[in-house]
Parts: sequence; structure tokens; C-alpha cells
Amino acid sequence: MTATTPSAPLGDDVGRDLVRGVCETLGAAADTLGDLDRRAGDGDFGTNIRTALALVDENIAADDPQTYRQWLTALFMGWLGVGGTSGPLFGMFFRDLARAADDAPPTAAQLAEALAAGQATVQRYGEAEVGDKTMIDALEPAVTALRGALEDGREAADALRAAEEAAVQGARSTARITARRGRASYVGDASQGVIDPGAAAVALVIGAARAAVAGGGSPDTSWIA
Amino acid sequence: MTATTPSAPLGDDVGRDLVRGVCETLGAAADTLGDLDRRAGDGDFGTNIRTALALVDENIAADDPQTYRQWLTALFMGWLGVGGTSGPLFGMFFRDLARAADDAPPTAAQLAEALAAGQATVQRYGEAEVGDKTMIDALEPAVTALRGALEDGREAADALRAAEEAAVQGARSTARITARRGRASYVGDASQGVIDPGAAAVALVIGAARAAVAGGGSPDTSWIA
Amino acid sequence: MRRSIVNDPGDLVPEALEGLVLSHPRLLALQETHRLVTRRERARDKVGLVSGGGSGHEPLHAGFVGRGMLDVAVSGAVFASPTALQVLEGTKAADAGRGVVQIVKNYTGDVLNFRIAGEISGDDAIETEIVLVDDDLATDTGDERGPGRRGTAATVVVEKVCGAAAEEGADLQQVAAVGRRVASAARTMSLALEAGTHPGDSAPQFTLGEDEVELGVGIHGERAARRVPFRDADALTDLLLDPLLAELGLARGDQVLAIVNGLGSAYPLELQLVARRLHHRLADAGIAIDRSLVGSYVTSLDMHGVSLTLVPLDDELRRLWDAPVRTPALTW
Amino acid sequence: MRRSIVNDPGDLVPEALEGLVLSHPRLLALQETHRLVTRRERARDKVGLVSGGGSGHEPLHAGFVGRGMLDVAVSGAVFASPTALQVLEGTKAADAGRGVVQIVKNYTGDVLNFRIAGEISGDDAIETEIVLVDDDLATDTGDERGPGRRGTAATVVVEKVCGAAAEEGADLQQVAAVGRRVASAARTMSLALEAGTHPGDSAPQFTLGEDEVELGVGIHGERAARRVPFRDADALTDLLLDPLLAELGLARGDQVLAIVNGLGSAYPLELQLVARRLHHRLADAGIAIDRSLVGSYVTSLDMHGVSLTLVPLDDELRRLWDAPVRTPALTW
Ligand SMILES: Nc1ncnc2c1ncn2[C@@H]1O[C@H](COP(=O)(O)OP(=O)(O)O)[C@@H](O)[C@H]1O
Ligand SMILES: Nc1ncnc2c1ncn2[C@@H]1O[C@H](COP(=O)(O)OP(=O)(O)O)[C@@H](O)[C@H]1O
Ligand SMILES: [Mg+2]
Ligand SMILES: [Mg+2]
Ligand SMILES: [Mg+2]
Ligand SMILES: [Mg+2]
Repeated sequence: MTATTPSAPLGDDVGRDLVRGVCETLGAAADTLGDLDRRAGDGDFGTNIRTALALVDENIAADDPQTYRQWLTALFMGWLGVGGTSGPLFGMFFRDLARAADDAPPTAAQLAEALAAGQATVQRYGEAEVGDKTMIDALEPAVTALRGALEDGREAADALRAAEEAAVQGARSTARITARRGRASYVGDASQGVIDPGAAAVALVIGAARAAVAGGGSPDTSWIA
Repeated sequence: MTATTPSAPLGDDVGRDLVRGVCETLGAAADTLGDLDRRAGDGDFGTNIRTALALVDENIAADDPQTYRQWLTALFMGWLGVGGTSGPLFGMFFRDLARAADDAPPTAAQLAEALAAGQATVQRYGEAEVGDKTMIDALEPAVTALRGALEDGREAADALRAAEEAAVQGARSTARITARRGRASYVGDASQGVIDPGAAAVALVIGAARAAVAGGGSPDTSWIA
Repeated sequence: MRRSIVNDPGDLVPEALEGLVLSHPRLLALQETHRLVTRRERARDKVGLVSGGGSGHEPLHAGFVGRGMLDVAVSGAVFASPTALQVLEGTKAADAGRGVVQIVKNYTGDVLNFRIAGEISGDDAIETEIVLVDDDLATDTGDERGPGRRGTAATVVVEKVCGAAAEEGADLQQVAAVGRRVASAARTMSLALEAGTHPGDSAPQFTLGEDEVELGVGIHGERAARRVPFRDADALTDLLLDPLLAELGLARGDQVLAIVNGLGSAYPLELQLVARRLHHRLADAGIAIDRSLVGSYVTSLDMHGVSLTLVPLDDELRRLWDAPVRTPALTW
Repeated sequence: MRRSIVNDPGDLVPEALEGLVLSHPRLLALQETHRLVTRRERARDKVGLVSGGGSGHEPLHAGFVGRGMLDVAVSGAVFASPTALQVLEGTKAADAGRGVVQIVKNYTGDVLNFRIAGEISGDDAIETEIVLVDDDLATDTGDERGPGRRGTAATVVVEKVCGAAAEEGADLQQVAAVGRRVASAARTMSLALEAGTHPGDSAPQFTLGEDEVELGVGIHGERAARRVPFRDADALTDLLLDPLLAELGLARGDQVLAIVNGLGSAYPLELQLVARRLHHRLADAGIAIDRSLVGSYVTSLDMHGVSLTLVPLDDELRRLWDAPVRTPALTW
């Protein structure tokens, strides 16, 4: 485990590890997340994830990314090749992550600001607020927790662990909400009791980022169901 | 009653009387003839007759015919404005009658040749033979009888009376035939026992010609049913 | 249950013609009495072209009146021939002093009324020639004395090349000859998944089982000789193409004009799939689709089906096909 | 029971695009990976024009690629937006160095993906402008914060005039401005007698009673806000026309461009009746239908219905409308 300060660049391989971690974690959870979308949405989220990951793989194979930005570009371009609402929103979110730094790996502080920028972008395009039962319900607390932890002087991996916890917390809280945005809003109270799959996916992404920075430890997925 | 030889022109008003007689006779019989077509055809013959007669009336009103040819032209052009098979066939038949002579009324011999030409035209276009249960079954015997009577030196009205009798005879005989041409051929044996309406119409036309030449005596229609 | 956007069905044809002409005020004019659609500016010093037939096949024929194609279209009621008088008036209207070619789809009523009109127009010293279109391979019985093959989508090609030839200044015989050349070389096969419905009626002209396809269907809702099992777009296309290729005896290196024609309610995605298969098959056979049309040109009300027409091409036909045309339904 | 001429429904869009491009080899080219239909000869030194959206609306959009209209059309699955990546590649393909106008029908997914593609294409230093088409009067709720009116048949007019302006050499802002001018002035009303059926499905997207008409229907099989009693062609036309006239506030002496648009399986006779009534009504009101299109241009699979679009015309729009165009679906 590497200990880094907010202003020190994260490890050289953080881009690669982050992207690989996101792909592995989301790939493993795709069926479960698709089921959630089936129960309170239109059921295509699992397919959308798989399509995105296949495109990311293609991009990696074609472009042989080396730098952090190249790795994240392979990720965000893959997601932009996907339909539904999650494709463009995750795509633009990852694009902001890609822009965290120039070619070098970002610092923890830059990563936090990039996550905040990503949240703002998702909200600019998706117009969702906290409480609408969307990915914002996981993203907003994660960004807040990360910034707070870094301001408190906690080291990068530790701060990301706090962000992950907040994201999981936020995602789990969506089970208590009736959706107001996205396809899930069409099913009304039937979405009660079902975790928003996009929010859960965000929590896994933050978990994958934590793992990449911390140098290991796949995100827990047992809470999703 | 005017007595005329085959080579003497028929009366000055023969065109007018012939056309008016055809229109009155067919108009009066349209319902009955339509019924026959309903029983052994597609049922539109009555409508076709009415449409034709209305157009003939329009032509007469518009063109104010004076000569034999002008009167007959109003008649044939009216029939050519009608659908179905009877429209064009009667139209072309009457066109040949119109061409019996130039502007003067035809002689009885010319009228006979014109009837024969009309029969040939109907057969050229319709490809029906005697026995096919069509207007030819009335027309052929009428033409034969007329020519024969004139050759025998009988006067015009008398010869036309013979033609009328032959036509009625021919038309009535169609009740015993199963149709092989025209719409009636589609109904098969159901046409048995039903007089062919086109053949009946031809008999009425010859009767109207006889009346025009003889100066009176509407054709009998009681045999049609 | 089927319904139509229609007023009194008895007024359908005159009302629709009026709508067409109002929509093309610079191109078309209407002669109401005989239901003639003519060019707004009558052509001068060229062979005239008249066509027509029953309605329900739109855009045929009135949609092909204009520069480079028909001078006059004569409309009968739905699926019924126009009368001889209508055709006569249409023939007169098409005449510009150099004679008139009458383009007629091979149906008893149409042939009768056009022939009669041609004969009578002689009274007005108008020379006429009939070009009979009889491309429908499904009705090729080989019987010399039968009614012969029906006329379908090849009519568009005949009207186009005759129109171009007339515009170029060809004489009556030449225009008729090139039309006959197309008519005798062209063949069409059609199929339907669902019959059309007469305007105002609530049921289609015939019904098919879930697994049935009407192969060799006509454009008047006539039943076809064969019903075959339903299959996918490629296989349906093959059903049309195989007999056409067998009949036309095309060889590697030959060039054809192809029409993928919707019969009414086939939609563009469907026609594009048929076109794709056609291109693949002919490419494999080494036959070049040098020109093509994909769309609904000769229809049968809202019949759901498609027809495939192939016409072997040579330099003259290609030149006439490419010549400029401006009509409501075909413009280049 | 409904059936389609289709292979694997999942392959429908790429196969149909292939069929389209094979049928127009001199006009179009296909970029398969992102389902782009482009001009065969890329235009140079002009503002680029890209449009697109879900499939099932053919000939929109790919049928309007060609000289004087679109440079690139981007196709999503049936009724689904293309992805941001597809639009991005389409935008790049449309760029000839003078920026790209993106013409987008106002649906959440389309707007999202086009906006994103516009933003990202900035990474390649491509300037973009979005022209949003939102002509569907039936969805005019007056609610500022709602999704706004849907985009329907006015798209054809926007694509045509933007295409002509770009061809004339107008700059990015000018091309976008004229498109926005049309979009803000145009209004459309639609109705359906029968919904469309997804390729491969056996039932239409919704069913109507014998006496019902869906008034204000969308082009994705969305149900409309109102069902009204069935009536004849003139009265159906009035249902569309009355609210349009009320909204547009046209005055005696005004001139309009009108589109009588079939939604899929409406057949020409039906559209001609609607056109006729439209002409009569506007003539009575002293409004000139200076230009018009009657046909199926923006469809919803095989939906049986019709839409009416009115666009007030001025000299500039008329000139741009009249400018030459050569595309599969619009040529003059
Ligand atoms: N407007 C929005 N803003 C933020 N996130 C959204 C929005 N709409 C949907 N989402 C997220 O996207 C997820 C669903 O993705 P997906 O199923 O791919 O898209 P769609 O809802 O179009 O079918 C939801 O669980 C939700 O988290
Ligand atoms: N090929 C034919 N030759 C001669 N007469 C015919 C022929 N076909 C039909 N007819 C005559 O036309 C009559 C029917 O006329 P009509 O009902 O108007 O025409 P259609 O048979 O087309 O409905 C028949 O009774 C028959 O006498
Ligand atoms: Mg979903
Ligand atoms: Mg979805
Ligand atoms: Mg009859
Ligand atoms: Mg009849």
C-alpha cells in the first residue's frame, strides 16, 4: 500500500488500475445491476454495461494506452458508445475524470476535483438532484466525503475509502426513494425498496478508484440486491 | 306506316326516332336487365345502362343533333363513356350503326350492313361466338334474318320485324346456355335459366329500330324476366 | 379492422386527383370531366404519351405526368378501367400533331378501352400506337390464347423511356418501339403479407394465415396462384428473384435496371432489406445493378407486399432512363 | 396479426442502411462502425450538416443525405437515439473545416447525445451549433421547464433550408440561424388510425377502437393526449388544421409551405384527399400554399396516419427551399 498526500501524484499505474478495476467490478456486477433496472426501470442497464465494457476493451486493444489520460479516454469513449441514459452520463463523468490532469497521473486533490466536475457534468446534462433516485445519490456524498477527508489531511487511499463508504451509503439509501428521474420514475411506487442501479454502479466505481490508489482490495458488492 | 325498299333511304327522322326509341326502351327495361346481370353476372348492367343513357341525353342537349349520323353519334359516344364490357361493346356497335351512311339517313340495306359491321366489331373486340351467352346470341340471328328478308325483297319495316323476332328468339335461347364469356362465365351453372341481359338489350335495340322505321309500336319486353 | 382517410368513397378518385393537381400547380392541370391529369404546359412538336388505368395504384399513373414522362394520365375508378371515352379524350389531349403512344397495362378492360379509343381517335386523324406492358411473370402461363401476363411495375420504366424518347424528338414508331422493347424484356414478381383494403371497407380483400405469403399476387387484390410459408426478408427476396433470374437468363457481365417496389404499406426499412439482398445476390452472380428504384411506385391500395422488377439494360435504355424527368413521383 | 419483411430484427438498421447505400451508389457512402450515411463525395469548404436520431422514421434522416441537404445522417436503433460516440463520429465526418450544424429533433435522448457530441467535438477543434426542431403542436404544454414540443416533420424543412444555405456558402452562425428560424415558426399536428408495429412484433404499439382516432400522436408510437371520434377525410384534416391555424395566427395574404406527411402506411389517395382539403381551407382563408410536399417523409414504421406541417414562408426561405437538391428522398 502506497501512502500519498493530496498534492503528490498518484502512482504511475493508477490510470490502468482504475480502468481495469472499474471494468472488472462492473462486469462482475452487471447481471445484478441489470436485475435492479428490471425491477425499477426498463431493464437495459446490464446490457448497457456489457456493451460499454466491450467497447472499452476494443479501445484498449486498438490504442494501447500508456498514460493516465489515455487509459481514462479508452474508458469514457467506450461509455459514450452506449445507449440509454447511463451511457452518455457515465461517459461524460469519466471524461471529466480523464481531464483530472494532463498526461501525468493526477494528484488526489486533482482526482477529487475531477470527481466533483464529473458530478456537475452529470447534473448539467441529467438535471437530477440528490433524492431523485439516480447516480447522483451516490456521487454527491462521495465527492463531499472525499473533499472533506482530503481537507482533513487524510492520505489519498484513506480519503477514497471514506468516499467509497459514503457512496455505498448513498446508493443504499435510494431503496427508500420513489424515483423522480430516469426510466424508474415511470414505474412509480414500484421502485420502492429497489436500490438504484446507477447509484450502485457509482459506488463500485469509487470503490475501484480506492482499490487502484490503495493498490488492491476489490470493492465489496454484497450489499447490492 | 311508310313502306320502303332496301335501296330507298329510310325516313328523315329515322336517326332521331331510333335513338329516342333505344333510350326509352332500354331505360324502361334497365331494372329488369340489371336483375338478370345480378343473377348471372356482377349486377352492374342496369347501372351501366342508366349511365349511358344519361350521357346520351347530355350529348343530345349539348350537340343538338340534326342528321342521322349526329343522332347516332350522340348515342355511341354516350355508351363509350360507360364502364364494364357492355359500355365499349355497345358503343362500338352503335358507332358502326352511325357509319351506315354519310349525313343522310341510310337505306335499309345500308342499315343491315351496318348491323353486320357492328356485329363483327363486337366480335373482334369481345371474341364471343354464338352460344357463348352474350349479346352475339341475339345479334347474329338478327343480322341473318334482316339480310335474308331484304334479299327476299321484303320491305324495310317488315324485314326489321323479322330481325326483331330472331333477336328475341336468340336472346331467349341464352337462358338454356351456361356462359363462357363475360362476367356471367364466372358464376358457372348458376347462369342456367337466366336470359343474358346483353342479348336481351340487343333484342330491344333491334325492336326500337323496327319501331323507328315502321313509325311506331314500342318493342315488347314481356318476355324478359 | 381497417379504416381509410376518405370522404364518400364514390368521390375518392376525383377528389384525390384534385388534391394531386392542387399540390403540383406548376406541373399539372386537371380536366375534371374525363378525369385527365395533363401537363400544365402542353408539350409541343413531340409524340404524345397517354397512359392510365384503374385507380388505387398511385403514384401510377398521374404521378408520372410531367416533363420527360407522360403527357396525360386517365383515371378509372379504383381497380376499374377508365372508359373508352375517357381514354379517347386523354388521347386527344396528349396529341401535339405527331401521334400518340398509349401505354397500357395488360388487363382485359384496359386493353379494350384503349384499343377502342385508339381506333376512334383515327376519326380525328390522330395516329396512335399501343404499347402493352405485360411484365408479371407469375401470370406467364405460356398459353398463347389466354389473357397473357398482367402489367405491373415495369410500366414505370416503359413510361420513363418512352417519355425520354419522345422528348428527344423520336417519331411515333420509334417511341412505341423502345417502349415495346422494355415491355418485352422486363419481368416482375410480387408477394404480399397482407392484402389491400378498398377505401371505406373494413376488411382486406383476402386474408392470409400467420404462416402464409401470397406469392405472385396481382395489383388488384387478385389472389395468387401460390401460397408459400412465411420467411425472413432474405428468403422472401429469393422467392421473387429466383424465378426472375431463371426466366431472364442473365449472364455474368449483364447489366440490369431493378425496381424494388412497395405495394402500398411496405415501409422503407423493409424495401431496403429487399434491395440489400438483391444487390448481394446479383453481385454474386456477376450481374451489375446499373440503375435502380426503391420505393412505392405501383401500388395496390395499402397492400403490404413488395415486387421486384428486372429490366436488362443497354446503352440506349440507360441514356433514356437517365434523361431528365420532372413529375410528382419521379424527378431528376 | 402483423408481420414484417425483416431478417433478425437486431440486424435491421445496419442491413437497411446497407440496402439504402447500395441503392444509391453514386450519391451515398456507408461508414458501418458508427452507422453513418455520408455523401459519396464529401463536400468541401462549406458548413457541414449532420442530423440523425432513432430509426423507423425513414426516409428521415439518411434519405436526405446528398447535395443541397445533409452531409451525414447518424442512425440509432429503431426509435432509440444514436449514441454520443456515433454522433461525435458523424459530426467529425460532416466537418469540412467551417464548423458543423447539428439538426436534432427534440427528444431527451437525442438532445443529450448531440449536445455531448457537440461538446466533445470541441476537442478536435470543430465548432458546432445545434438546431433543435420542436414543431409538434400537440406537445405544446406552455410549461417552460418541461421537455418542450417534440420534433417531427418540420425537420425536413430545416434540413432542406440549412442544406441550401450551407451550399450557398453561409457561415456556421448563418446556417444555424436560418434553421432556427424555420424551427421556431413551423408547427405540426398528427393523427393516427392505427399504430405502427415494431419489426418482428405481431401487434401494433397500441390499439384503437373502431370509432377512435389518436389525435396528436408522436412518431415513436407514444400514445397521444387525446382520442377523438373517427370521421371523414375532410373532417380529419380539419382536426389537424384548426389548431395549427389558431396557433400560427396566419393572416390573409400570408404564404406558407405545407407538408402533408404520411406516417407510414397511409397511401397516396389518402394523402391527396388531405392535401385537397388543406388547399380548399387555406384558399378560403386567403392564405397561399406557395410550396408543398405530399408524401411519406417522416414516418413511424407502418403507422397509419398523417401529419400536417405549416411553415410561414418569406423570400429567403422560399429561395432556400427552391435551391437544387439531390438526395434519395428529395430531388429537384
Ligand atoms: N437524469 C439522470 N441523471 C442522473 N442519472 C440518471 C438519470 N437518468 C437515469 N440515470 C441513471 O441511469 C441509470 C439507468 O441507466 P440505463 O438503464 O442505462 O438508462 P435508461 O434509464 O435510459 O434505461 C439509473 O439507475 C440512474 O442512476
Ligand atoms: N366478350 C363479350 N362479347 C360480347 N358481349 C359480351 C362480352 N362480355 C360481356 N358481354 C355482354 O355484356 C353484358 C354485360 O354487360 P355489363 O354488365 O355492363 O358488363 P360486365 O360483364 O363487364 O359487368 C353481358 O350480358 C353480355 O351480353
Ligand atoms: Mg434502463
Ligand atoms: Mg433504457
Ligand atoms: Mg355486369
Ligand atoms: Mg361489371
